[in-house]
Amino acid sequence: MKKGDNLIFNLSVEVISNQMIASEVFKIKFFSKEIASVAKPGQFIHLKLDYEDILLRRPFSFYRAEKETFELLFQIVGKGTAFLSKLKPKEKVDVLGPLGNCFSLPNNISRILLVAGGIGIAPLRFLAEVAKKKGIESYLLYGTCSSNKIVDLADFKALTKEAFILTEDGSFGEKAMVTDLLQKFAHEVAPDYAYACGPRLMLKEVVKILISLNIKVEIALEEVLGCGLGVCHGCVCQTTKGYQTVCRDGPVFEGKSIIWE
Amino acid sequence: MKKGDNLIFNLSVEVISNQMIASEVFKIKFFSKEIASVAKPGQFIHLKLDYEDILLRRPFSFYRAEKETFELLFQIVGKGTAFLSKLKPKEKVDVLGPLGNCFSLPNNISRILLVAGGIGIAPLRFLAEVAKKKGIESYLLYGTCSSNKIVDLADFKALTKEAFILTEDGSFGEKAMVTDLLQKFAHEVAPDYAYACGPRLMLKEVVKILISLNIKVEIALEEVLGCGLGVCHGCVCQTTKGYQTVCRDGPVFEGKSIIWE
Amino acid sequence: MEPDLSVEISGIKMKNPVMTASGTFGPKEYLPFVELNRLGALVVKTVTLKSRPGNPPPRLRETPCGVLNSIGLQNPGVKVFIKEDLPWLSQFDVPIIVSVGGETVEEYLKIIEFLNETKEISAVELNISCPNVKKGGIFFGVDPDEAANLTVKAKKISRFPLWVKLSPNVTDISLIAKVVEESGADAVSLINTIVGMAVDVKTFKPYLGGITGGLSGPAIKPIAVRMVWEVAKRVKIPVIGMGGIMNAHDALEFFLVGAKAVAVGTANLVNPKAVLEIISGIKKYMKEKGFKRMGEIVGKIII
Amino acid sequence: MEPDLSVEISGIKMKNPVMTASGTFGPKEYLPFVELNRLGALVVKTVTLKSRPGNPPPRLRETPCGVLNSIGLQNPGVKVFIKEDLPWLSQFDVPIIVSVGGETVEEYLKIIEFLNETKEISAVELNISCPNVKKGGIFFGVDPDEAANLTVKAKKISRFPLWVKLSPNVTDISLIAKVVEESGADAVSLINTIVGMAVDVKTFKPYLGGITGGLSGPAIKPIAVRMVWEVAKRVKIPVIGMGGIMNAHDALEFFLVGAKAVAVGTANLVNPKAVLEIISGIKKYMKEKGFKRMGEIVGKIII
Ligand SMILES: Cc1cc2nc3c(=O)[nH]c(=O)nc-3n(C[C@H](O)[C@H](O)[C@H](O)COP(=O)(O)OP(=O)(O)OC[C@H]3O[C@@H](n4cnc5c(N)ncnc54)[C@H](O)[C@@H]3O)c2cc1C
Ligand SMILES: Cc1cc2nc3c(=O)[nH]c(=O)nc-3n(C[C@H](O)[C@H](O)[C@H](O)COP(=O)(O)OP(=O)(O)OC[C@H]3O[C@@H](n4cnc5c(N)ncnc54)[C@H](O)[C@@H]3O)c2cc1C
Ligand SMILES: Cc1cc2nc3c(=O)[nH]c(=O)nc-3n(C[C@H](O)[C@H](O)[C@H](O)COP(=O)(O)O)c2cc1C
Ligand SMILES: Cc1cc2nc3c(=O)[nH]c(=O)nc-3n(C[C@H](O)[C@H](O)[C@H](O)COP(=O)(O)O)c2cc1C
Ligand code: FES
Ligand code: FES
Repeated sequence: MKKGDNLIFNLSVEVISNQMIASEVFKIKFFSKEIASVAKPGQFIHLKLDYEDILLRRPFSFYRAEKETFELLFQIVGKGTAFLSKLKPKEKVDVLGPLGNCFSLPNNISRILLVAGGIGIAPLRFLAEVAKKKGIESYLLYGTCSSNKIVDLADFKALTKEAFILTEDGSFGEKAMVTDLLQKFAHEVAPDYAYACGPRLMLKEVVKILISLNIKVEIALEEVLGCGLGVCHGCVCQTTKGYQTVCRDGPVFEGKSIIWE
Repeated sequence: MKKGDNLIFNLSVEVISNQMIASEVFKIKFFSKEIASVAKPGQFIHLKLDYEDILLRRPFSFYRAEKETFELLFQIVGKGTAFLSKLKPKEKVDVLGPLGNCFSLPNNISRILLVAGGIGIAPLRFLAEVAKKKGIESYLLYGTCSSNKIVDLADFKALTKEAFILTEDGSFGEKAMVTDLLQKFAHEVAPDYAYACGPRLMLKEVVKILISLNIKVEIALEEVLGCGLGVCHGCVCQTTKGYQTVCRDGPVFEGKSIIWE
Repeated sequence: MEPDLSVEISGIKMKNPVMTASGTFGPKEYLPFVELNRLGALVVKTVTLKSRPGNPPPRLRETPCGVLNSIGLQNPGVKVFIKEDLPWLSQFDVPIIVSVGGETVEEYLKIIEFLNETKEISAVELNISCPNVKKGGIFFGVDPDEAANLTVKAKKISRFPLWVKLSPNVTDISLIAKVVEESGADAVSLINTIVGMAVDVKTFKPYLGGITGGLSGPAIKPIAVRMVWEVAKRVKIPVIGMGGIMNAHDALEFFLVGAKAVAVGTANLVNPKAVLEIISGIKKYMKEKGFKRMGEIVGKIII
Repeated sequence: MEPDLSVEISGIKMKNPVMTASGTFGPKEYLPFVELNRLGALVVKTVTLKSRPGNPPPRLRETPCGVLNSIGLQNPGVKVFIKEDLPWLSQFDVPIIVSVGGETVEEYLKIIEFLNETKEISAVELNISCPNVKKGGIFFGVDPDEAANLTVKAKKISRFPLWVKLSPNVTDISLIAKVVEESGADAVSLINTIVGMAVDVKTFKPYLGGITGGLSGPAIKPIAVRMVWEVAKRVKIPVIGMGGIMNAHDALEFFLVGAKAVAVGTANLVNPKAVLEIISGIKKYMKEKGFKRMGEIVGKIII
């Protein structure tokens, strides 16, 4: 993973659109030249949501960023995301970002593997887009619990060389978990590099499998965040270098550096 | 003052309309047969506002109630009222009421004096309406700080025999405070009974003046409320009978029974 | 099969582990909203020996996610309570817990003597933790020796099981709990309110007539949960948890750290039906999770 | 005329009475948002003798209007601090207050000895109130004798004014403040966080890796204001107030009850510009009300 840009903005930005695109999953678009022009895949934005007794900001990965706008993809899991889902065009949100480091796309690679579980697809879409621009071929393995959770299928098909979709209940694609088929898929694709995002348990398994195949993997981690700026040390995860902050040393980590509990 | 009806409802009721009718003053209308049919002038409704970290309900006097709807008049003073001002038709609010006692309109009276300061006009409009139906003549002395705070002027003119409007800055009517002209006005009107609502300091003065003129006066008091049901003893005021609850023994008290600090 | 929510506290059988916290629930006033027979138990407003007028207003102030109150134990005194409230209360099939408060040991004991003459009550709760009275109250709750002395004497004379309600305004609440247990208490309830204060920067005056007040509500929940956890680890008598319980999930937090029952306070002021909703919420949770008895939850925190 | 916000605390002249609370503000990281020269003072994250890895994650949990943290004084140790952070900090025209924490009296004293060798700092703040470390920390803050002993020894050797940061997890904070004053402290700051806990009812596990954590934020403000009031009445040394200050009005509450300065903690995590907004808010308030100096506000509560 790479250091993100050092430019960090704290702005009030306007919602352009906000739509449900899968069950309890929303895509929200904001206007901000400043942020859109420097955001990198893997980085996130920290939103201040003035709702009920919410105190801390809420972090979301960039799902897209182009010229003057950026998009987030989010799933409703609590009151912050519930509130976010109700924001309407023209409403404003106080944002802090881009924050964190970003996925690395070393120059010498030509095909990458993206492994997404559920809403973990968010940072990987942005990565696939940037990879494509660089002429790097992406192969996507994307699992959700059910067909109604799958987002932007056509978009992913266009961005990737191959998109392999699974559901846990078999309602779309193969009935399997990402980790069930990863070994085979990774073997076939034989990527130079892999990137994964999803639930913690999945990531742990994904890293194990890819390491056993000798494929370098970067993962985007989640933790409850405070400041988002590397100050409070509230968001650490255990790594081979000791505790590292998810917000600043991460959210992207080398798979092999994480010490899973 | 009289005991209110014993029927108390805890319902989720729908907003019918909500409009600004003066500077920072709103009129909101709700649909509820149950409540509208039993509400009495002087009684109030206790609103649960799900906004930010608001915990306690907020009380508002009935401004009108007819058949299936009731109206409140409120002024924005903090976050509860700010939120209330943004409610849109069809949104729902959890309400508890009608609560408290009500103004008495003894049978043998024929002309009453209403004294209102600012938003204190709210409970008096409802009283004027009921009085009119009973064939009792109302005389209104109504003061606000400025012309942009005056509400429903035409309405009050229709409901009362005479409506005398003052502003503190002279931007409408005479430049005076209610308490400046009360003595003269009360003397001319010579009412059987008087009713007042407004800021605490004004009420104290109004009661003093009217008592000196030997005119019986009932006042509607405010306090920070908790339960609204007479349980927590959080809302007491000092009276000749000791501490009494504004929410249950009041909000209407005989002017002479209050011990002002 | 319906989960069994019943619990037994100091020999009192309760249909479920949810009671009303002292001073926050009016059985008569809440009757239109709450079927009293469905409550686990009803803890009445603290009674004192003589009637008390309470503190000067204003008595309430909302703070972030909390409420400061300075009621000051306004109540008509134990005799009026026994004559006027108790007979009415006894028509219901719900354990009545009488909270008692005093300025001296003698006052506490006198009240218990009065209560000893009644038949309708299930337990006495010693309120040694009210922060809103000048004398007595919290004084007994912050000093282990005073707490022990009062508990021993109260236990000696009380015909009823003795609960002691602890103050959170102490360095080590589990020490007070332990001392009180050793002195004969049959259960401890905690927490009472935390002393707090708010000032109006427009007038330079405190918002409360009593200057300071007791903080309750969601704001104090993390503190209450921690204290219940500390106490439950240290004593064997039942622990009754409270402080900021607004819904079933909040109540479950208290059970997990070791509360055998919970009490609901501030939530009643906001939502008259709070207690009932919390009871059904707990039942629903147990059904979904497949729990059959409270014993499968109480103290089952995984560390 | 512009109001004069300056204050003097233990001989340190500050442009205004607003500082950053220890552990919640990163001077380097906040530089894009905050002109450091505009701060009243900068209290750095507590340093310990050796580097500390801190507590196991998760370390943060939001609670109603509050935050529980279990950071556990993660820091690189005093030597790294002096070598790497202090030189950079000294380029700014703002008093640097170094918060120190230890497991034993000796550790505290050793750190002070290291700091004595530096020139860039304005005061030392003894953190005797961190609830998130197993040994030391809060232990010194809840026992008057321990607090006195440590303060006397620290004062004896410190080249710099000595501030002591008090724990709210005590029965009588003004007693500790008094004892600490008598032991030579030049100022007291309060409150540190209140021990709290939250449990996930889905997993039965505590939300924090450290099980309990320290509660901060608006939820604790009424408790903090009350404690500052109690302490300010009892001691003559300056009182630095903190706990839930999110805006200028919150800060003013603390001044009115007697805080000569305030510190802002959790608010920094939410809004990097919080301190600056609070400073301008206080200035605006003073202008509107016609106040010229902080002395016209500090301790001016009308009872
Ligand atoms: C770097 C980063 C990037 C993220 N990107 C995305 C994204 O692109 N799309 C998306 O849907 N989600 C993303 N998340 C997770 C998202 O931040 C949380 O879902 C959100 O904060 C929950 O807020 P809430 O108020 O709805 O839930 P809450 O009511 O606060 O909590 C609901 C549940 O979410 C957990 N939670 C709360 N806050 C956080 C947090 N800050 N981080 C992780 N879990 C939390 C709680 O423990 C609880 O179990 C990301 C998290 C991180 C750290
Ligand atoms: C019986 C009764 C009837 C009332 N009728 C009306 C009415 O018809 N129209 C109207 O505009 N207002 C009325 N009020 C006052 C109204 O309840 C308050 O203005 C409202 O609760 C403020 O809420 P907030 O969240 O906007 O303000 P907050 O942010 O809570 O506070 C703003 C200011 O209002 C004060 N305040 C807060 N809560 C109350 C309360 N419960 N009672 C009194 N003051 C409070 C605060 O001390 C503060 O100074 C009535 C009050 C009572 C007790
Ligand atoms: C308005 C009010 C009155 C109270 N009166 C009493 C009382 O008389 N006796 C008592 O032991 N506790 C009293 N309490 C404390 C509550 O019983 C309870 O311990 C505390 O409020 C914490 O619970 P909560 O956060 O659910 O309210 C009172 C609390 C409030 C808010
Ligand atoms: C994330 C975090 C880290 C903290 N670290 C320290 C610390 O290292 N040393 C210390 O004395 N206080 C520490 N505190 C306590 C704060 O300095 C402050 O006393 C407390 O949070 C109350 O203020 P607040 O409500 O404004 O946050 C920390 C608080 C938080 C939230
Ligand atoms: S959230 Fe504060 S260091 Fe990461
Ligand atoms: S608000 Fe509870 S008694 Fe009046």
